[in-house]
Amino acid sequence: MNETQNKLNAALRQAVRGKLSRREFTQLALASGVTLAAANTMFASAARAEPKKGGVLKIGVGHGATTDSMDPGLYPDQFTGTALWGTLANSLTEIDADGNVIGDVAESFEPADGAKKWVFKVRKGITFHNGKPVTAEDVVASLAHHQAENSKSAAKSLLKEITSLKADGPDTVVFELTGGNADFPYTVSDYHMPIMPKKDDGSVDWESGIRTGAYSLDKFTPGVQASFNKNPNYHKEGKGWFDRVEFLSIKDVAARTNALLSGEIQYMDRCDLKTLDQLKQSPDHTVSEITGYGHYIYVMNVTAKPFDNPDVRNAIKYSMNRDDVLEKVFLGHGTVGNDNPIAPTVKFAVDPQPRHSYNPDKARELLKKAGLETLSFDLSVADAAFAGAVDSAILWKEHAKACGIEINVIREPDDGYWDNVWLKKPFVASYWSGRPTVDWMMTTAYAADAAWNDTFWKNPKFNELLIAARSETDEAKRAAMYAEMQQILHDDGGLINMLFNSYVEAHAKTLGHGKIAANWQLDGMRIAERWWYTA
Amino acid sequence: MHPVLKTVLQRLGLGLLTLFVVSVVIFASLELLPGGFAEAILGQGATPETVAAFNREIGLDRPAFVRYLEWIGGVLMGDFGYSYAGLGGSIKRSVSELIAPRLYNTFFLAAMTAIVAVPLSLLLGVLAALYRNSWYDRIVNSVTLTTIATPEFFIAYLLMFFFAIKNKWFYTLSTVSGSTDLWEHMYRAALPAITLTLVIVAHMMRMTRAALINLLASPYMEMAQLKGVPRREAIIKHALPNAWAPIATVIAFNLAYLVVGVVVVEVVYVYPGIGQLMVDAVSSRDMPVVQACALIFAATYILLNLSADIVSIITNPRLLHPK
Amino acid sequence: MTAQAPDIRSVRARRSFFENVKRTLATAPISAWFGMIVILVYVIAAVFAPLIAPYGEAEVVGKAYQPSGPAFWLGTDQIGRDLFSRLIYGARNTVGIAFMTTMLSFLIGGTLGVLTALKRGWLDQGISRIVDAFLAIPVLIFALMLLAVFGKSIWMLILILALLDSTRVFRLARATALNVVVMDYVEAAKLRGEGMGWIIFKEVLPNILPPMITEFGLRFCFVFLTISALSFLGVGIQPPTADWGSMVAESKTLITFPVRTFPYIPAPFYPAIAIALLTVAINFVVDWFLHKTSGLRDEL
Amino acid sequence: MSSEKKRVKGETLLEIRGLKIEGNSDGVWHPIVKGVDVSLKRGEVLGLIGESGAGKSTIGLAAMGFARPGCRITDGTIMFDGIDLRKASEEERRELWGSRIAYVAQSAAAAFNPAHKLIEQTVETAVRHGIMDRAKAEADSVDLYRRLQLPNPEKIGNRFPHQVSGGQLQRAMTAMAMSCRPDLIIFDEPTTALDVTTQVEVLAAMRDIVEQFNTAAIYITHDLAVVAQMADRIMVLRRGLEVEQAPTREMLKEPKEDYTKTLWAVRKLAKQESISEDIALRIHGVDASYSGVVKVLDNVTVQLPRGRTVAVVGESGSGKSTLARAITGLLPPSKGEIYFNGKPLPKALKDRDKDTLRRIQMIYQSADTSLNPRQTIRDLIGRPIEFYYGVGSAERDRRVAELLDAIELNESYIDRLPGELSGGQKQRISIARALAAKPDIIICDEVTSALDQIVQEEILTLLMKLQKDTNVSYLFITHDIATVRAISDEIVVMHQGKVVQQGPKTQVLNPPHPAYTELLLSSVPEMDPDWLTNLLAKRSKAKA
Repeated sequence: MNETQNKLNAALRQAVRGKLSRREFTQLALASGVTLAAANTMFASAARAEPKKGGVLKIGVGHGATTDSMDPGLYPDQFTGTALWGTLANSLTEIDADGNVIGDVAESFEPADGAKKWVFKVRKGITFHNGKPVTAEDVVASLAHHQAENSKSAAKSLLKEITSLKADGPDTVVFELTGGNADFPYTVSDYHMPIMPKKDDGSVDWESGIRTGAYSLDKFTPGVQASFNKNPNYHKEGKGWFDRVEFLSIKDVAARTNALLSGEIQYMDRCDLKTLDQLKQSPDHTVSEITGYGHYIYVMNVTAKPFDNPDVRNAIKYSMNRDDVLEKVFLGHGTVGNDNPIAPTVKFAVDPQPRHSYNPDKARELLKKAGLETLSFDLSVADAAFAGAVDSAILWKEHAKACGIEINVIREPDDGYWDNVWLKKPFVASYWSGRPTVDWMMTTAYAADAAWNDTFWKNPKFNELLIAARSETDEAKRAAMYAEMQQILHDDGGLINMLFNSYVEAHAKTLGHGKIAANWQLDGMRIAERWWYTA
Repeated sequence: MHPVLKTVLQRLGLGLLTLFVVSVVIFASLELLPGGFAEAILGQGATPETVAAFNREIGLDRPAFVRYLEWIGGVLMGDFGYSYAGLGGSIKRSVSELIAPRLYNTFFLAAMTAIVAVPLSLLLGVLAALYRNSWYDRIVNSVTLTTIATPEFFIAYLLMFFFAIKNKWFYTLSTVSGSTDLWEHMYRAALPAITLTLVIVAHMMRMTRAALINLLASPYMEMAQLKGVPRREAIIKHALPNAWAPIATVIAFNLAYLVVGVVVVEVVYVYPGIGQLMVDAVSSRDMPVVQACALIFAATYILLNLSADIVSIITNPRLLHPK
Repeated sequence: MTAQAPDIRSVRARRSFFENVKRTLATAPISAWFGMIVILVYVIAAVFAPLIAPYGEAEVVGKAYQPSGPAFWLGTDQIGRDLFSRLIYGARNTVGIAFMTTMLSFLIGGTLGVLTALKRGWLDQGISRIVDAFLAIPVLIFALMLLAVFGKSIWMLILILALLDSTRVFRLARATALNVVVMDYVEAAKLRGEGMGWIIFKEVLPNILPPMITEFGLRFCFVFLTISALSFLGVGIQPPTADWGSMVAESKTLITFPVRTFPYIPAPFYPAIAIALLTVAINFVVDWFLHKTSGLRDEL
Repeated sequence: MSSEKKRVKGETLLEIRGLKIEGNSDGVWHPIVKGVDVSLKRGEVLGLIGESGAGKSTIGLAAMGFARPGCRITDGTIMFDGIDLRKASEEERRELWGSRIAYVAQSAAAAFNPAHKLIEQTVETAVRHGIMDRAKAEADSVDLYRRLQLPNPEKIGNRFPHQVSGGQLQRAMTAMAMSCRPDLIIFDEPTTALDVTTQVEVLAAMRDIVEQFNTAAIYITHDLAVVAQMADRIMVLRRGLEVEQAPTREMLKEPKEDYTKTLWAVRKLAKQESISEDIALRIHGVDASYSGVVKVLDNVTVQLPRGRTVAVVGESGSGKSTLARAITGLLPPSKGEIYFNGKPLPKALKDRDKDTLRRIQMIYQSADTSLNPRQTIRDLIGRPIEFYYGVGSAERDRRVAELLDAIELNESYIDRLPGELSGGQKQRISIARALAAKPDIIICDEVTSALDQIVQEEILTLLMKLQKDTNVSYLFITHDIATVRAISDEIVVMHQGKVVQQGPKTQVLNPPHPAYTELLLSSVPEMDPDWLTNLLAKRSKAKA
């Protein structure tokens, strides 16, 4: 269905552009099992969805702090990400709505000798907001910014694998890597790495906010708002429709919802699932729901007792009724996880078997196998990990009882959760916003030497495969390797991937859009350039 | 004005002392807070080296008391230092410029509320004392009680629902910036102001009533009655002048509350006030900002109480004209 | 000789305690009655919560947000726990915690207040200065910090709120005590050579009780309003403990959605009403108490 | 020039018939006034006399058609100059109040609004009722101040109540009452709070002014001698009923009713003085001062023989109470020594051992402030016993019972609170509490001045009886000469912190006197209608 759906969408877009007649479209639609009526309405709404230039888009974002900085290395969340990257800037590459990497500032990119070397070509005629053309020098400076000795950048560890980074002529940048990495283009699509103008002293100018994006910075008040004006000579065709885009930091979800209802903003992220039904009934608003890469997990330290025993680990995996949690805590907004951190929409994702669904008998059996009658342990949670971490844990506690597992839920302070609990306590709630590639995800959190290996899981086979697959350019082989890795992690790993959360966001009906990307919230954080007003 | 002057100076002295204690207390509890600025900013993404880089830059690697002394020294020079955020970059954010607009907003809202709330509560209070146990009294009492009794944010949301969503008379968002003009600002701040008014009027009105009623029993009120002064005039002319002291105190208390206690309302209406700034700063461990906010809050509190004391002096002949 | 007492007095004197209570209650206005009954109900609910509540406190018994019906009188909450049961347990937690907190704060604040009023001098100065400092820091934010420092266990919450609150109690206790310590019977006790303990607890405290009790009522309300505010800001009483404040905060977004089908009342309203009702009730009783002790009559 | 001759009595001004008033104590209504008739002619002064609880003030206020909160007039008529005050509306009454009927309260200090200047409050009524414009009213008040012999009448109006003395305030209040030249003034114990010497002036001033304007007045007091000076006619009240009523002179000559006679009797009580050389307490050249500035005691030397009573007499501010504080150690003397049973007494309270503390006990003026209202009789009397003798509760209760018996109080009172006792009973309790310690010395600070005269007598007799039984010494601080006569063996007269005179009772009370003693003694009102007149005559002669 998903496949045809995409086809249909594509067709629709053509139809709307007039490249496809209404009849042709309808036939296509019927062919793919859609009723005539449905097809007509689809066409009609699509026609209505025809982009119009202009208008002001106001977006309410549930993040933003007074400490937010223009330094891309420090972008903590959606607010800075969407406003200061997705709206204002571009990286070398971009992940499109279907999860493929495509060029952005870079026109093209080529691997060499087993993906150990990558050559990026800077797009012709692309300029900064101040009119200055973008050169390879700027690109190098922008990325070097994160590599610097005393860099505080979150991307620093991402770029570790780069051994040399140099400009080869005005529009060519050459990367040399420690080992082959077929997915390197994905890496440089990260929102921490926008391309910024180089200063004369060789360092990069991140302060001024001069970038290459579809909109130029008007005003940025950390923790309050950021506003942007259209960039008339943007390098992408048919992107950036609005005259002006404003981001408001509205941390209180109720306030955010009210602002949307009262029409003071046209778009909000992170809807309150509790009130979604009411929201859906609002005549002039639409709720969009995308299951992204992000996943809510509980991770155990596999080096600590009793979690050092794989059977115990699996018993615990079987003791959670994920459907019930999804149903009750997340009111069905998300996709049940199967202890595999790779989202279904990611390339090479598989669904390992047997699925870890609620099964008290299996759990007890595994416990017995581990020589245990009952099991009792502390679970440290806080909603700082992910909204609903506490409720889910409490619900899980109930489920686990039936499996002879006594979970002692400890509510930790939100403040400093990531410093004092995560990676410290043996069993904690955690969250990964996900990564666009298997390699990236695994390298970040499950490789033996990963900085954030929050399960402390070191599986030799897994790590070999990881290295091997990285430089493997044969798609089929890679797929196989990745499949095996995911299986190993699923069977042996210390993570309980409860579910992939959906980005539940709401917007005014007057807004139009194409297929919504799944890699980040707010249409891959690039809503400002991808969406438009239909009326 | 001698006794007044004396008290003022005395209180100012004590005030400074208090400020000092406050700064120590705040600094200490900040030091105790789990995690530092770096961890707070980087969150899940914190790695030892980045954290180290941060701390080196901010100077958090030096002992606490050194940092405190430096800070207090700066304050004495009138320099509140720089926010940790943006340090190291070429654009430092000085605490004062960070706070100034927020403080303005907070005071704006406070003033707006006070202008309505204070006279209103006095009026209601006097009337309630006048017509004690009348229906008016009972109704005003119950209503104010209920407003006291309901969580602020609940009231806030209700108002929002009725006046901004059901009938779009006001904005749900009170986001204002330096560029918003006065009227716009007032309009945007209207709902928060109403909420706060509801919250504090209750308190002030009840205290006014109580203060007056306490005096009704005093012999000179009976005397006034026996001199043929009608009750209304008696209360206004004979009771009120003696009730100012307690009333002033409670007003001061509530005004202080308007400045320091409105975080919740700020959050609900997304009003960029200083309360939210401080909460943010606390959660991000931005010490200079927190300290500055705390001092401002403390100072406000002290000054308001001082003025309350002054009022009670100048309205009390015993203190104003000693024998 | 002993017949010297005028009638009124001897009449009163011959009355037994029980009769006194009965007479006092007889003179209570409706508002006070209302207040006392409400409080009584709450207390019963708090004490016998497990017996009254149809379901467990944190027990998940249904689907999320079921409307009220025979199964769930007030419907269910965001993860399908019975609202009615939570409300009842809420009485236990909210009221219990608030009560303990207030008690503690009065113990600390009251004792210190009286002590300083008696001793004066540097002790008075010192404590008063510190108290000033604490008063000058906004409760909410300070509580926020302290809770972050010491963790959010209920006991910490109680302790911290009690400490912050005791500063205000201290103020009042000291002020009222200052009027009592000048009384001859305190001087008499001093002349007798009594120790501080006796003077504080036997001579002074009993005599500043009326204003203190009044204040107790009010502070009690403030305490659980503070708790609910803290819960709103995400600290405060932690799930799954049912507490009205957090119950309102948890489902706050429901407040701003139109109440459609009549019998359905948005979840947050119940706890909010519960809080409001109790506060009003307490204040009614307190007002009456004040009125009695202040010796004012309605005829005035 | 004895008063009633020159007074023109007009037709009846006030006519009260069958007045009944009830008072509310926690929800129950009790009769306070049980049917009283009062009639008053223009220019006539009626004295209402009786003990507390007699309902005299209540009647006085009722004469204005006013009942205090918690009181209600249930029956009877109140006709003022043809107006039925009970039927009259709030407004009508308010029209009368201040303009035609004025009220002078007992404590001027409390009855003046602290927030306004005297002149403001004096002219208020006149201006309100539109009787004269402000300027005129102020001029008039100044005139009244002058007539009432207030010091610099032009200026005093601009002062605040707290800035003038009690006597002056009381006169200012009279001026306020007079401001509209009312037909009737109610004086409610106007001089009770004043020192005798001040009282004389105030009485004189008030009498003159009512005579000058020929105002009718109801003068309420518990002090016969005072009322004798003021009233043409006296009505004796008891428990809300009239006992008897007669022109002043008759009443003084031969009271008919026994109750009235008992009132007279109080004055007869007198102790047979006896001197002793066995000194229990010797205060030697003691100076004392608060916060080291004003000397409140100036080189005071007093001796207290064992088993005897030394009365310390003086007016407020004479330092007599400070003397007590010095002895008890609450205010350590800055100079001089205090010898107790021959040994020097540690100056400060904290330096004294339990036994010393036990041996010196104190009884206060007002039992209301000296008995903890929250403790039962058992605790109040029992505590010293436990504290000093460390006995068990059974033994304690036995002793308490004894003491109750000693103070002629029924054992059944043991579990009552002070609030449930009458003034006299309370004072007995404080005595018992002092005795409980088995002290050598009891300092009595104005112990009887807050009590009715009959009760005073009882207390004094009790004290004397106890002295016989226990041979305790009293240092008896008082301002009331009658009391001094009653119980003292020796007298110490104090004035402005100095001892003016000291010696055996007879010697001090009989001429020749030092000037101040003279003034003090002569100022004590006597049961003679002409006393005041004569005294003033004598004094003016002395001045001339």
